[in-house]
Amino acid sequence: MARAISTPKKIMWTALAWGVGLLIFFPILWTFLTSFKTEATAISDPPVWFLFDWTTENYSDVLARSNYPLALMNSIIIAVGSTLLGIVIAVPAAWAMAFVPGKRTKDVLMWMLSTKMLPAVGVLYPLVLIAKYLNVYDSRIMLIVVLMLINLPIIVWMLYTYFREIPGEILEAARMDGASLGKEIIYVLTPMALPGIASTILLNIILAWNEAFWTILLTTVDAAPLTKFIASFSAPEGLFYAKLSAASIMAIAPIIVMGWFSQKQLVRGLTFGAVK
Amino acid sequence: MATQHSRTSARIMVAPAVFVLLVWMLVPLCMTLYFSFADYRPLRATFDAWIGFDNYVSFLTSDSFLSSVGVTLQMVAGILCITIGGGVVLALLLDQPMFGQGIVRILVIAPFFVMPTVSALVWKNMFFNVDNGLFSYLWRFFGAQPYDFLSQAPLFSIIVIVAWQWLPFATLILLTAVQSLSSEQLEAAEMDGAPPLSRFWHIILPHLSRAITVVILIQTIFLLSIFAEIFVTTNGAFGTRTLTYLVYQRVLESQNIGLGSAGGIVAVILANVVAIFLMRIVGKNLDN
Amino acid sequence: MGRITLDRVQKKFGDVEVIPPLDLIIEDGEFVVFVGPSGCGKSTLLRLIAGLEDVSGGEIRIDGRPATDLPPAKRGLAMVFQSYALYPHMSVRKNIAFPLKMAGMAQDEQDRRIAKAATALNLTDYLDRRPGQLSGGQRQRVAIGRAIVREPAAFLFDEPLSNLDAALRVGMRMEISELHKTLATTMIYVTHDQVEAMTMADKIVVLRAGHVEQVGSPLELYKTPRNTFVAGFIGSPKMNLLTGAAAAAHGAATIGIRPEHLDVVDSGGTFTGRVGVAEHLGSDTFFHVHVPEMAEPMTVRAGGEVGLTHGDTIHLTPRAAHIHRFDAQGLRIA
Amino acid sequence: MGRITLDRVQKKFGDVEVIPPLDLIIEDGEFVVFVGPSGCGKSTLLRLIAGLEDVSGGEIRIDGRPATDLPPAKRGLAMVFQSYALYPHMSVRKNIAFPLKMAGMAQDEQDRRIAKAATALNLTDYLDRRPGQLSGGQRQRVAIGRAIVREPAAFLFDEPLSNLDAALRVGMRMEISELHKTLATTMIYVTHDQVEAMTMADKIVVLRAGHVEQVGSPLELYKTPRNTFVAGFIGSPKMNLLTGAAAAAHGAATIGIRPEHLDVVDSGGTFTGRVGVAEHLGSDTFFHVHVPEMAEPMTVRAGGEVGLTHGDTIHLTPRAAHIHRFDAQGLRIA
Amino acid sequence: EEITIATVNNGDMVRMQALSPAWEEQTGNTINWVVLEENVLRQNVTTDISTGGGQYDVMTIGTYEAPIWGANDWLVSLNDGMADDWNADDLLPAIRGGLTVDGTLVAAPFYGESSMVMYRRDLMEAAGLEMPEAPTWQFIREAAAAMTDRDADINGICARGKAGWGENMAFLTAMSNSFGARWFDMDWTAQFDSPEWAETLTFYLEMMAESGPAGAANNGFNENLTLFQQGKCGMWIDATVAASFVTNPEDSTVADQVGFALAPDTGLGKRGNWLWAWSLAIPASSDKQEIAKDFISWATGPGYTTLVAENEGWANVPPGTRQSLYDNAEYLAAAPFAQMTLDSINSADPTAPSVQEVPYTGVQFVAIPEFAGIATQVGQQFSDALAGNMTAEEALAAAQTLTTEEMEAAGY
Ligand SMILES: Nc1ncnc2c1ncn2[C@@H]1O[C@H](COP(=O)(O)OP(=O)(O)OP(=O)(O)O)[C@@H](O)[C@H]1O
Ligand SMILES: Nc1ncnc2c1ncn2[C@@H]1O[C@H](COP(=O)(O)OP(=O)(O)OP(=O)(O)O)[C@@H](O)[C@H]1O
Ligand SMILES: [Mg+2]
Ligand SMILES: [Mg+2]
Repeated sequence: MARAISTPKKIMWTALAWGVGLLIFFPILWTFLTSFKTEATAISDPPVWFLFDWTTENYSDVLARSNYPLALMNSIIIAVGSTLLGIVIAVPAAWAMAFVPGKRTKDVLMWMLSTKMLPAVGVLYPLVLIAKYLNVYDSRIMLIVVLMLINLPIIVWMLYTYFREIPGEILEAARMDGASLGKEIIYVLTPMALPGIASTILLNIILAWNEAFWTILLTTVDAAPLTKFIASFSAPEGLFYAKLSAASIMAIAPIIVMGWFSQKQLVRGLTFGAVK
Repeated sequence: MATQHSRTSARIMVAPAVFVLLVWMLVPLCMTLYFSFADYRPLRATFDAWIGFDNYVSFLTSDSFLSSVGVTLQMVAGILCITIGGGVVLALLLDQPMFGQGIVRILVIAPFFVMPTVSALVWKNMFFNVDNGLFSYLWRFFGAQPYDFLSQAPLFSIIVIVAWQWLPFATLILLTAVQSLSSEQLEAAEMDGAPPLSRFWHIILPHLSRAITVVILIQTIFLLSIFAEIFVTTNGAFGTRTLTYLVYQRVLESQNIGLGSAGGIVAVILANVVAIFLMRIVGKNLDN
Repeated sequence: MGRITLDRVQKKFGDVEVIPPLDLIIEDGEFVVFVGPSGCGKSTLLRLIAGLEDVSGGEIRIDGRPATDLPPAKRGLAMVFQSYALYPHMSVRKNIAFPLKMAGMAQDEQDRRIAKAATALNLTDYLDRRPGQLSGGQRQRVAIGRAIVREPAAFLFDEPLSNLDAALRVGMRMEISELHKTLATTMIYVTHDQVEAMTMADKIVVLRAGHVEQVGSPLELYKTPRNTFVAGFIGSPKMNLLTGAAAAAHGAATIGIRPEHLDVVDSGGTFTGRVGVAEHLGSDTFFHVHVPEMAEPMTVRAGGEVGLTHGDTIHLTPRAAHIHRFDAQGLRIA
Repeated sequence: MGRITLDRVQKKFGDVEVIPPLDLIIEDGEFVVFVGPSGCGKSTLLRLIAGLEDVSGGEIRIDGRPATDLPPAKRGLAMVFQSYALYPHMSVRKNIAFPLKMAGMAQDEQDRRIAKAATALNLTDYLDRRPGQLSGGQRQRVAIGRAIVREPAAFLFDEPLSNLDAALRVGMRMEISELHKTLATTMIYVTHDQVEAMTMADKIVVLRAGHVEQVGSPLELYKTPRNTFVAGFIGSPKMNLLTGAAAAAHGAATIGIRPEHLDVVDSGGTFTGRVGVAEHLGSDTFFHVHVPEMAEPMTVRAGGEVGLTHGDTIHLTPRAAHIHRFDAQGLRIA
Repeated sequence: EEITIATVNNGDMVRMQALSPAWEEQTGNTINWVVLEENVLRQNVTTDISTGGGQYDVMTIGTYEAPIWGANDWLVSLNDGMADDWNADDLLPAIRGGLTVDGTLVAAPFYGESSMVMYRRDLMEAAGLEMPEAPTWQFIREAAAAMTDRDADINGICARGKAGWGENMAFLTAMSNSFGARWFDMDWTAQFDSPEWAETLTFYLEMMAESGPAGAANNGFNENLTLFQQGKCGMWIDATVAASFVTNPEDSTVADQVGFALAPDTGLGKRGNWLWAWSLAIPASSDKQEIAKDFISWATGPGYTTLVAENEGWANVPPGTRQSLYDNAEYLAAAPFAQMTLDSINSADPTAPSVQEVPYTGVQFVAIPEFAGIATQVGQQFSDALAGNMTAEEALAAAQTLTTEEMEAAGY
């Protein structure tokens, strides 16, 4: 039962929270503003805030120099693909762990999580050699599989925590009602866990989107996503802050927009289902 | 809920996930293990399949190894402190009644979306840069000598960048936890005469302990493999070379795959030590 | 000491007036129960007294001193919550000690009081457990212990037993009653269980939509409900209310007859109907009888076992002295 | 059709034998209630019948056919869960249709059955709502509807009413009873509320630690409990059990007297004691009397109002015909 | 057909990318560009070449990689198969030498560079000094001190401080050559404990402390370029290619005040300048070697020079690879720094970089595979020293230890 709160107090909290929120957001805002400046304004002293001649020149420069649409497309395909593949593998596993827990369920889960601690460089050469051997170097499918494997433990864990909140009685009811295991998962479990699954998907899309080791080293052109795109703007001769900003904004904008539109699910996802 | 039939199905259902992760663990890891006993330096066209434990000996006895372990621990600990401390404060702040809570939350989450490379670049160039960085303007504005973050306080700078990215995560988990605290408990404490600070110490903080363990667990998993931020900002200079980065240097910069693989195996072992340690605590905390 | 006076106390949430201006005096040492349907404002009223909500108007006085603007901790009241609201990370001992610690009480005095409360509440063996390791009843007792040690001017209970199962509820009910007898401290008790209200209260306050419908001792309310609302609310099973011709015959718009005031007769009788469900409890039998005078089945309580079952015809006569008459506004006709 | 036979059915969880080998026959069309204290294995037994758990030994037959190894869906039983276990993402209609859809039934037959069930359960207006938009009682009805449409050989209920509040519980209890009368299908009903057991059952099975203590009709159990456990368990308030001299006087190790079988007399009387708590419900008064013969207070039920309060001395006489005698093993002496 | 080219994201390469449609139209082939920041590029191509990944048909590499990779037979010989007008003999001998392994040319230079002093004539004048053609380190240090005016945000000297074998170590190794220091003696023993290295590093640190910009330890080429263009540096010793940027009035606020001089010396006979060429090479794993050769012929041939000149002006043509460019009057007129660049390149000798005898080739690097890894770590020590986190002695001692360790591990 929430207590009624006086307005002045509320205004004070509002001011404070907005202040802190803007402070945290500031680097992104600043990058955004800089991306519309000329290179000279970008490093002018003192810094200019909003009153400058807004130009989209940086964006057109960046677009002219690299194949942004392809990189964007690759990012989307890889992030979404790896996440969905992960979900398909993880749902049954999480079902089993959540509803038919055995003595070793916790250990298996922890073991899965510990595979995430494998330092990527440690297995770089083996993986490159395997990719070459299988002839999947610079292919989206390779990245989809690799990123799926990297994120699978997190997906399983998140789904597991969401599934555990679903009362087992409902699944038993479905079983009494004559649903087979597959139908039980498709018609009952999945729709019920949909918010949790959506959160899991969103969070893992972000993680996959931002993965910047494998996506750079296992791709050249065909499968190169935005992480590689940004690597071509990171330190050109001369400090091109404005161009760097424009490229940065282009790389992060899709995911930020997606995040904002799916705020509610995402917030849930960001808690990794670990806290109710 | 536990008939023989369902137990059998359960085993079949976990199988794919366990299988792919096993393959993922084993195949590259076995190859790495194989390389770690080899003198494998492609740039010299050297491949000597068995040189015993030489790689391990030279990796473990070099000065850089111990210092990199120290750096890793400092970095992870620093980031955890900032994100958890800041996260608790922010969570409490966001839990207050206010206008536009949704928007503030959006603002606070945003850093989590930013690619590590991008955020490292932005911080390095637009904030930490001594000549053109915003901090320098700020310092000069207050009449101070601009401070060169990346060389004077490199570890701290990286910690700031990474903490900025992970603060949203900690905040959101803790916020959810704060919101799950029953208001009756707080009211009971209020009736019991506890002033706000005591309520925080005696009621809220203990309530958050579970959420804090989760934050520690998940962040540690991700933080142990921080790479892009170091690569972009200091390239491992000024005492910011973590274990992961050291392995990277061995493998990719020195092109000594054998030595690097040995380092990779060492890192895997250490990470799992940390993992087991964490899981123990967390496992216990998650059970109740 | 614990005389609590509410003087035109009013509460609005935004534009919604949940409690219209209300006067109420609770005497020192009284056991007062607030009853009423869900959402009628019982909890709100209790929280106003506790200071957990600000009043929108009016004044609250505790022992004559104005308390309207005092923070909860300063009012000298203790509250027991429905969810117990124990601190899960503290041992029972620490839970009980918490208010004392906050008051900065000396350790030995704390120990003394805790020991006393633990003995009174049979908690001595559990002092070092965490709340999570206790049963529902024990938890409730810890919550009460936490309230007792402060030696408050009055105890406030908000549906303290509603999370317990039936058997435990009966036991705890009696424990709280005995506690009241021992401590002789004012207690305000919110419930929507009218058995609790009847058995525990010195004085019952029946609320409807924030209004006080009637204040009185349980038997007063049982015998002379002021209106049909109170009549229907107090007594279990519910009073049968009849309108139309049956009521007009008694010169009223509505008449009420309690199930225990209907006698089963062999033939004739005022009402004749068909037995719907017959519930045989051994000690009593309840018949739900379909009579033409009432839309719902009429409930009848017969002592012991009566050999009638589903579908039988039954003849009933009300005891004339126990017929309640109400006018068109639903008010009691004396 | 729905005759269920349990033949030396046994259940172990790991090394713990929760149900020792147990025989039980449930006749077609019977309403059987399992009662017993918490943890005695009621739910486990029900789930064994449903097929949600594997038996560790013995055989279950439904209508003569062995069902021990059949999966739940094949046993032709329907279950109503304590938590309702509705599918929250489906409308009421879809919830009810789910088992039919799983059985691959034709759409028009589905519609027909749903309409019939909805009418029977008064759900027609809610068919397009989601479970979340329904009240507790309505949800319970949907759960029953989902069970009905399958036209099962038997219904299994696991404490279906324990999540409802007291008033609703009474209503739903009657609805389920009426349903049983209408459908005449076997029903197995688990509860720990003995009022439910008494009012609904054709046959009560009293369980303790997996053992069947007594099987019989409610009144049989009320009148001739086979041992002190059943005696104490059936009847509300609980039977007073006396040992020692008072029992020896009746040639028994223990005697039991129900509260309703003690009469308050002006003087003399078999028992004399001091009134502890007196609960005045209007219709009845319950006294908890401290008598030297019993450790706990003796419970007495007096009809109407009796002018005795806390601290008064009271004289009591049991009705001789209603004294239950038990031997040293707690077994009834005929 | 399609070829994939990996290149670095600096100005000249980006320009090549922009002009490449000309080649595509001409030949009907298409190019997939992979333009990456230098470190990321190295990561990518090294992984690819050492695993035989075969992802690239043309790679952009430097004079450091070329001899090592060439020796492993990872690169396709460019001795034959190049276009007719692609005249190998026109290449500057120092550059060509650096890209030749056992008589086989393994990479074609796209642009070459050495290092030199760039200075502000106005500030020099204000300080009452005059820059000689070939200054000494001593002069540079004194001039820097005289020009420094920290209140006005003017630093006498800008030089690389950012850690990395291609960053501060390029500068310091070249500088150490002129102080008579060397990386290794003839037994491959590390020489950081030598007095020459002590002198080099001390001199560098003191000079930077007196007259260098704040945060010098993070400054690489890009940072210094910006500083210089903003008028914050009195002198800057760095790559000759910078000349065209600092004299470009569009980007530089001091374009008309820039003077050039040879890299400094100490009178021992070697100057502190380096030699570097970004070059295009074809990995042996490529299956489109013919087309790749055709592209390289186009991009590094004289035709490309003309193309750039037509489109962007002579000042922007890639410098430092061909004698013919320096014989071109139009170029000499447009590029005031041309002669200085040529002289600098010609004065560097990869085979005898130091005053003392050395077992290796390379001016600002040591052409052995281990070098990059070692030098980056040494660079980190020196960068740390520049940041004030340790003394010169400590840095050198650390460098000596780690180099010795690594060389032992490498089997020397
Ligand atoms: N913080 C609040 N803001 C707005 N309305 C509220 C608030 N708290 C309570 N109300 C409203 O005030 C009315 C009274 O609520 P209250 O909780 O006092 O009822 P109650 O009698 O305790 O009911 P119950 O028996 O269900 O506990 C309800 O209509 C409720 O919706
Ligand atoms: N899956 C299980 N594993 C181990 N023990 C179990 C399991 N399920 C139940 N038990 C044990 O079996 C016994 C009987 O449990 P059951 O749920 O049948 O009791 P119940 O009579 O339904 O109790 P309640 O009235 O509380 O619902 C209990 O002691 C319980 O702890
Ligand atoms: Mg309430
Ligand atoms: Mg149960």
